[in-house]
Amino acid sequence: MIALYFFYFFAFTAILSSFLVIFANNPVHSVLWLILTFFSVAGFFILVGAEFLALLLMIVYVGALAVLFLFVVMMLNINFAGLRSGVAQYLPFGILIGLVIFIELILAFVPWDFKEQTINNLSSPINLSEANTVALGKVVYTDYFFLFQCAGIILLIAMIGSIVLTLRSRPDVKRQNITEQIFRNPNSSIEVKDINPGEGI
Amino acid sequence: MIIPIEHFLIVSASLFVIGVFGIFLNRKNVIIILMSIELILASVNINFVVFSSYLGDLVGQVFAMFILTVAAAEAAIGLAILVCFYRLRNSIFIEDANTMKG
Amino acid sequence: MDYILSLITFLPLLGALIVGLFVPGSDTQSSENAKRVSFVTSIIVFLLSLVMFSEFDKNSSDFQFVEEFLWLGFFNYKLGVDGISVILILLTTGMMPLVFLSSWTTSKRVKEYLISFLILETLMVGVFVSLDIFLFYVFFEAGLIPMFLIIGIWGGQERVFASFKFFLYTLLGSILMLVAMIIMWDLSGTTDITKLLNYEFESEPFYILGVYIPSGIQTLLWLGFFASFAVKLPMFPVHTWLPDAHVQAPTGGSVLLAAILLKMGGYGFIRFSIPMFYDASLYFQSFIFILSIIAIIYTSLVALVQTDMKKLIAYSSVAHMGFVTLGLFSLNQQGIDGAIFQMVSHGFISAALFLIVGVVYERTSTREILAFGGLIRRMPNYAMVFMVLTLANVGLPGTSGFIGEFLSLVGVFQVAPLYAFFGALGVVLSACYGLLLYKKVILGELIKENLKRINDISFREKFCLYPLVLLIIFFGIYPKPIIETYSVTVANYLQILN
Amino acid sequence: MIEFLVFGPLIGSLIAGFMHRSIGENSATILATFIVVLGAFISWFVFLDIVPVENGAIVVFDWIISGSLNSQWALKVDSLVKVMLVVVLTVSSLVHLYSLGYMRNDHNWNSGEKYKARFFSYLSFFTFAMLVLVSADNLLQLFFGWEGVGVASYLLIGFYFKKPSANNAAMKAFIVNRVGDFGFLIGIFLIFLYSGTINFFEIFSFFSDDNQIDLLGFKVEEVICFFLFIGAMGKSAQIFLHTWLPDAMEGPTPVSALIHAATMVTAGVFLTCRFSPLFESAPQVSTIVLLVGVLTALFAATTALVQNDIKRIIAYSTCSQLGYMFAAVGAGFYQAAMFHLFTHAFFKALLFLGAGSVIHAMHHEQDVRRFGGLRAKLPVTFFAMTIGTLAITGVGIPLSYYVLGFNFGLSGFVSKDIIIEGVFASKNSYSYHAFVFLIFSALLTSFYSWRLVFLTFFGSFRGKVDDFNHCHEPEKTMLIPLVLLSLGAVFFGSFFEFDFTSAKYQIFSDSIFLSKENTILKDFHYVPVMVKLAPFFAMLIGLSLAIYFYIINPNVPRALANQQPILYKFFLNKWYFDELYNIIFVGSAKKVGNFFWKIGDVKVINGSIHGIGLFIIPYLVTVASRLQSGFVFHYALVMIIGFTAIMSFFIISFYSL
Amino acid sequence: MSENLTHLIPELFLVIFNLSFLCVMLFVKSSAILLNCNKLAALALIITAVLVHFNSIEANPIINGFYTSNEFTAFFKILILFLSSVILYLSDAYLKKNDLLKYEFPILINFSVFGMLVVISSNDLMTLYLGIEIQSLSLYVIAAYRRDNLKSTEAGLKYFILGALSSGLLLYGISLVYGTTGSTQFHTIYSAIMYTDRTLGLQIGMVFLLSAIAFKFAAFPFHMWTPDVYDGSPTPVTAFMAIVPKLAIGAILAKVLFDVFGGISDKWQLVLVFLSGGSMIIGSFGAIAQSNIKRILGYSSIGHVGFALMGLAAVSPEGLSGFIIYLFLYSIMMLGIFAFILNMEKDGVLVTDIYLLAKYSEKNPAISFALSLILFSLAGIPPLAGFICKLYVMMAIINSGLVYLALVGAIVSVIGAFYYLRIVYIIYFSESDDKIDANIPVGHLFILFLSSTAIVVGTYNLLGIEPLTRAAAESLLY
Repeated sequence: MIALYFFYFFAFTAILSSFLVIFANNPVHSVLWLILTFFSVAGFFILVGAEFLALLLMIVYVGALAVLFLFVVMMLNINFAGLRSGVAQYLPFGILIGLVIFIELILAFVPWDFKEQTINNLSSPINLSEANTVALGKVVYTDYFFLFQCAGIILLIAMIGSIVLTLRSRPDVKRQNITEQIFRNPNSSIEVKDINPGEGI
Repeated sequence: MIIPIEHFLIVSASLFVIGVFGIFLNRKNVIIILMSIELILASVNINFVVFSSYLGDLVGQVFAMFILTVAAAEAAIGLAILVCFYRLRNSIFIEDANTMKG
Repeated sequence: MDYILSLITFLPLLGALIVGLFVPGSDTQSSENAKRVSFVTSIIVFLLSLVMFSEFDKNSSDFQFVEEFLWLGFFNYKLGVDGISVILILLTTGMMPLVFLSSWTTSKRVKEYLISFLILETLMVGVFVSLDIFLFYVFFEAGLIPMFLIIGIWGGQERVFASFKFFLYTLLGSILMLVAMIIMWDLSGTTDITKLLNYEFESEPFYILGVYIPSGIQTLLWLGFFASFAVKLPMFPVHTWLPDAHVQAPTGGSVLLAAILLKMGGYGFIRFSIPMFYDASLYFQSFIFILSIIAIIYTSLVALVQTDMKKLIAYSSVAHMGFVTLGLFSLNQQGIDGAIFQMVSHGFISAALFLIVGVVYERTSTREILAFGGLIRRMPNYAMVFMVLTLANVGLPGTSGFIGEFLSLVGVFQVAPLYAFFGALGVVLSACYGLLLYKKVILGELIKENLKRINDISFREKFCLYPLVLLIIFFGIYPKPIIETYSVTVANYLQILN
Repeated sequence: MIEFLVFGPLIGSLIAGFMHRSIGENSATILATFIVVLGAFISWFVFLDIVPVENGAIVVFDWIISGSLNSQWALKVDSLVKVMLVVVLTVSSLVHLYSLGYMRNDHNWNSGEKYKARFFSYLSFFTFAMLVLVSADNLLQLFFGWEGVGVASYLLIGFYFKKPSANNAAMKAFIVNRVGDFGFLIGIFLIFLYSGTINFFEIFSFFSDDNQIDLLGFKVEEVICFFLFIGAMGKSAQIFLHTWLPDAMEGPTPVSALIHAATMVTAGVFLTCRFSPLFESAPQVSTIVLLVGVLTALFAATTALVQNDIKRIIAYSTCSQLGYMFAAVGAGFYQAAMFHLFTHAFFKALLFLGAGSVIHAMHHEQDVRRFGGLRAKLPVTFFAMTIGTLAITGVGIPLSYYVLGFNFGLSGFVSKDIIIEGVFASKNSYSYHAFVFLIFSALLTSFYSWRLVFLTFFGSFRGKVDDFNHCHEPEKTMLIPLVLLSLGAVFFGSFFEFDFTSAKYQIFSDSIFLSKENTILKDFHYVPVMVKLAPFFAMLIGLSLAIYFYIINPNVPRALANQQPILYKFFLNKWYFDELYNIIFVGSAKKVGNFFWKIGDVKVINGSIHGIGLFIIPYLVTVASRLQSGFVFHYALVMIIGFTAIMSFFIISFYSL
Repeated sequence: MSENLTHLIPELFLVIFNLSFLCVMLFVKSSAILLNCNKLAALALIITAVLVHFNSIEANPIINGFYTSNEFTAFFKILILFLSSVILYLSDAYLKKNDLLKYEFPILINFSVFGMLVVISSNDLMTLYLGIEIQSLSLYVIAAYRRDNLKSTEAGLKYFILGALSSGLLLYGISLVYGTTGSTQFHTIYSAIMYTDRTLGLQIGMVFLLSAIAFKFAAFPFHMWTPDVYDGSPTPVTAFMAIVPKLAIGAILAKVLFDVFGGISDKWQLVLVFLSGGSMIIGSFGAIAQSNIKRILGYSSIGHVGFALMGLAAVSPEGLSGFIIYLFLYSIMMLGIFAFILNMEKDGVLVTDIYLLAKYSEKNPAISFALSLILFSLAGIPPLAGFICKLYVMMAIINSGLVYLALVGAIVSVIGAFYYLRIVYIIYFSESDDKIDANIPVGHLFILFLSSTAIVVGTYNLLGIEPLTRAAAESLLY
């Protein structure tokens, strides 16, 4: 029963905060609301017994992603006061569309019936005697090794991509090239000029 | 399971719809859109994890894990493009991204 | 002899390749050479088709010289001719040398010009020899490209508009035909024309979205084909591309357009619509008659008030093609015989008329009727040729123009006297615009300064025009060689259908 | 033999047309003339049975063979053909001869321009076409000749192609004839439709069975004859389709003599006679023919009264005489029609050639008001014209038939009186009215014919003095035909009356069919004496009026014209037919054509297609590019809408199942 | 396990090459190597193609059911690898001119290709998702590759946002399918559909899934990004995006439809009809107003996608093989066009305005002719290959009784013909003096002519791919 209360609590927070994500005027606030949403979602995960994912969500999303967002928001140094607020003129229409999707999804979900035969399809049934993290670890590094590698590649691409797009080599910035400094010799660096008095260079 | 699965699905649907709203309803800045996408992915994650748990199958959770990974990568690239855009346009308003149309 | 049809079809393409690849340079000399190559090619093709014609058995209604190769599986490369197509092939191959001769003075992008025409010849012949619906379609449609370029590059002032109009009109028509063809293939499981001719398409009426479709699927297929052929022929009210295209096209283009391309529509009707969808053809008979009558009277009246020579002749073409549709859909021996004859004869006459216009256009750069007058003083031979052609166009007995019109009308009269009655009015109207044109251009005092030094037709032009004139008269007096070529085929069709 | 007669002129035409450059203009023209003259002699031999020719058809080669439609080039020989051969070839040869002189120095051409050979080529071609027409053994060939003479006529009327009036007249002739041809074509179609053949022999044998086929509430023969008659009207310039004939006088005068008086215009009469078997079973149409003939005779005569162009007067006279012939046909008296055709050919050709001679002498002045007193200067011409006038007005000894067994008089007297009598005697309900009108027309004929002679040859000269002084008789080649024709005009009537109209021995028994009820060949002899006398008195009245008006008191005509301006104008303007037609057909055709073009083609058809092409499609294009606004949120919205639509479809179809 | 790995040799080779290439290039200073990095990468792709060719065909799923390797995948993989190597080669000159030649470009392209290989081979929705992400993330980056250019960045931004939305849809759909069937593996879902046929969740999941794939495929109404992204991206990237991902996505679309949702083809057929008809219409109407050749090709690709989808909507082996043939010939034609566009220059600046092609035919008749052939072929004028493939799909769709879709296609192709003709018109008829200067490298010319020859020769035997496509189609249909 208590689970149900928790569920309602998390559900309420999640929906409210996600609303505020998109309607907050200040992007910083939005990010903070997003973090709250993720917390609530993590709450759901714990409710259904996926502790590892709940923690992962905290660590990855809140620890990395949200911070990244904040970082960018700060870095771009946008004048938030001047932010043109306001939603589209077609807000009613948009809301209508949203409602339609929502209602239709509910119509599709309720009642959600699992077929009996479905159980035969499961490729990695949960063994309740095993801890969630252990169980995940067991499959991810064995059955899913290929996908795991693919995920790695995705991260690599993200890295390369970010670098390609944002790294700027600035020719006007002076850099210290130690090797060059060390290998300097007088012959190449010093030129002796013979100057007659009173003439200047 | 004491909580009917439909409850979770409805919450996930709400998050999804709100995420979609965030993309097409707001005209503020692109960062909000990126966050909306995160909302959508979160709703998907809820679905996966809930299904996984209710089916008694780990696949959903593994999938959710991959989604988290990809979400991070996506956010990184999205922000990178955004930064590029900002550097050129000095703005991150969605309405300003309209040099090409017609 | 086995592959003579392929040879006739693709030899011009070879000629085009030779012109394109092996006639170097772009100076006058090389374009002269290119012209010679094309001319010789077309002559060889013509001779070959004469050989083929001499071997052709007129007493058989079967397809002859059939050759078949597997192509893409569901449709094959299959060629063959019967009495109807052989005569049109002769018309096509015979017309090409004249076209090349008539464009001997072209100086703009000569090689491309010649190549376009040679490719066009391949495609036109291909239309008449194909025995596979998709192959037919390929040739039928591909002809648009060279013609589009011919009008667009070598045309007159408004050529862009005209070429687009031509292209899009015909494309729209024929793409609907493609859909119909695919349905035919779907229903019958074959694309072979010989087999389709013996396949009976359902004619049970049914409803589509509450609309009653008499004669069922036949009606729909018939309409698909009609869309294409009506535009090509052209029939009222989709004829308006023709005057524009004609006016803008260079002389050679006009000649081919009038002599051959329009005939594809008529050929299509007799090859597909009538034998394959006989019930639907019967159902639409009156519809076609009405359109044809309108075409005859309406366009004749429009021709009467034209100020541009080519436009006048173009409109007169529409009117004359009205007789073709009248005859074809009379669905009896005389009508169809007459219609086919009319196609051939109109091929001669309109080609020659466009050549005639080309002659003065070359000399004065104008086609305005009012810019001329009294040409007979300086150009007696021209005037004579023009006279014969005018009379032939008017449908005077003794010229080939009469026989087609007469037979068509006789055919129609047997099934629908009233329509024939109105169709015969065209006889009066054609006299009006034909003679009016002649009077304004040829007769009268020679007043215009720029015409006072105009020269009569040259030897080359005579070489183009005289054969046509002679043929027009010869077949007007002795049409038997043409009629007997296809009459067995037509009789056979009608026997099967009835 | 017959082949030579028919194709000889064609060869002559080709020689004159294409070989004059190599053999010289003169020799070409003489060669062409020679061939026709030779043909004329042979035709007389054939006609008079000196050279016997079997009746029947000579097949030359196939023409159109399509299914059951079968027509050959064939030369038919029977009495009708023989008569026509004589008429055509004789007049043609004389005209050829005449033209040798007449066309020698034509003022319409500059020196150095070659025109003679062309002229002779056309003339010979015409002769050929006319012969094909008369010798046709099927409808199609007849139609070929029919159109062929039309073309020749077109070419010859427009021979002076520098003159716009000539060109217009030529065109008019062709087009009006085409209207008639349209009717003719329909007739052919009908015949083929019902009888399944176009061969004369087969047609007549088909219709000889009393089939009683009904078409539109009439007997089919009626309908066929009606349309054939329309054709005949066109060619023979009957009222409503006559307007081209006066204008056709734009052609050189020999042409008028040959084509527009003697031969081509009689083709319609020939046609109706040829189709006597059908006309005999079409009484209603016969009545129409009769009425049209009478009306034409009257109309043309009234118009001729006030014309001033010498050729036009004769042209209207021709028109009027053709009316007589049709009246005869309508009365069922085909023989009389053919007889009048025969005699008329000679005296009318004579009149035209005489007029040509006058015109030639007067340097192409054609207005009779500028003539006068030419009697002394042109004695032979005067003599010939007077003979012609005497013939056409019908001078002869009335009632001589009772005495001599034949009518004694000039040819016109014989043939015209027979027609008038025949019309009176016919069983047609309108015969009495027709008779009265024809007599009245005869009166007018006499008046205007004499008017012409008096104005030209009597009184004092009214033109330029120079012209009068230079005026002289033409050369011999022109006078010989006049003399020969005069002989024909004088004698042929009495001479051939028996052959043409004798109830028992008439030569047409093999070609003209009379139904059993039609006893006109006997009846016409038994008309009241007054009827026989009436034309003669009408002639006398006309003659005396003309003498009074133009010799005794020359001021009367003008006074009369001033007194009756409306009637005068009405006649002078030819009953306003041209004006009416201009408004109804020419003007409206152009208007309708323009309407179809500018409104129909350009606005409606192009407009609607371009409307799609240039309005609707661009509109959709604009919509498409509007949608592509450049804003991401719009794109997302479109995506979501599309997605929602698909999803809604699934939800709805799921729940509605 | 090792057995499994042998099936992955091509993919592994590509990845390993990429990684080592990345590492090596970090330290390479030699400009000779840097300048040829594209060609090196292209070479790697070709080697991969060869490896794919010699790799064994396996009828059953491999690597724990995540992966397949059969005729179908081999066909598409080889095609993709070859085409991408050609595009890498073609883009060389452009990148050099615009000072964009960095080794990251070929690496990103190659990763994207790797993603496509994974997509094509995937037999699991998870693999599918990851593969799509690999290729898409690379594409997002290279779309914005000209980071000093606003249009390019904007294109990247738009593409990214909408792409992320579509992956959201994809995931949501996958989650629903997973929730109903309990599995993410294709063959399991396929058999599970037999008893979950009427489940709305599954149908909605399918709609989500198809929408997302349709987005990647640029089908109406998920096409909105196409013109803008094609327009904004650097031309080589446009070339790549217009050709290669289409094949991969097409392949996976076919696979998803037949291998996953084969049991409810009556359901998705309607969706495809909608997508196909809409795409054809939008594709032809949208292009008319454009004068930028890249945008025109963007719209044109939408239209062609519509036609290709017609083949799938037929739900028949013929349709599937028509679909494959269509994609194949489309990519050949596009390759030829892009070989030309990559060299459209005026005063040394790359341009995309078609009006600058005025009178090009007088300057260079041979190239104009080849180009016009391709354009006519794209318009579907017989006898060129573009017509043959249209004929294939139309025959298939009519065979399936959907005549109205064929009619829509027929009418729309007339409207579509207009804008192809317009380019021909400018090349041949236009009198304007505004002309481009074109110094086309020999290699590019070779590819242009090869492409135009292919579409002519292709009419004879479809370049011999018909049996291959049939084999591919059969392997897909079990």
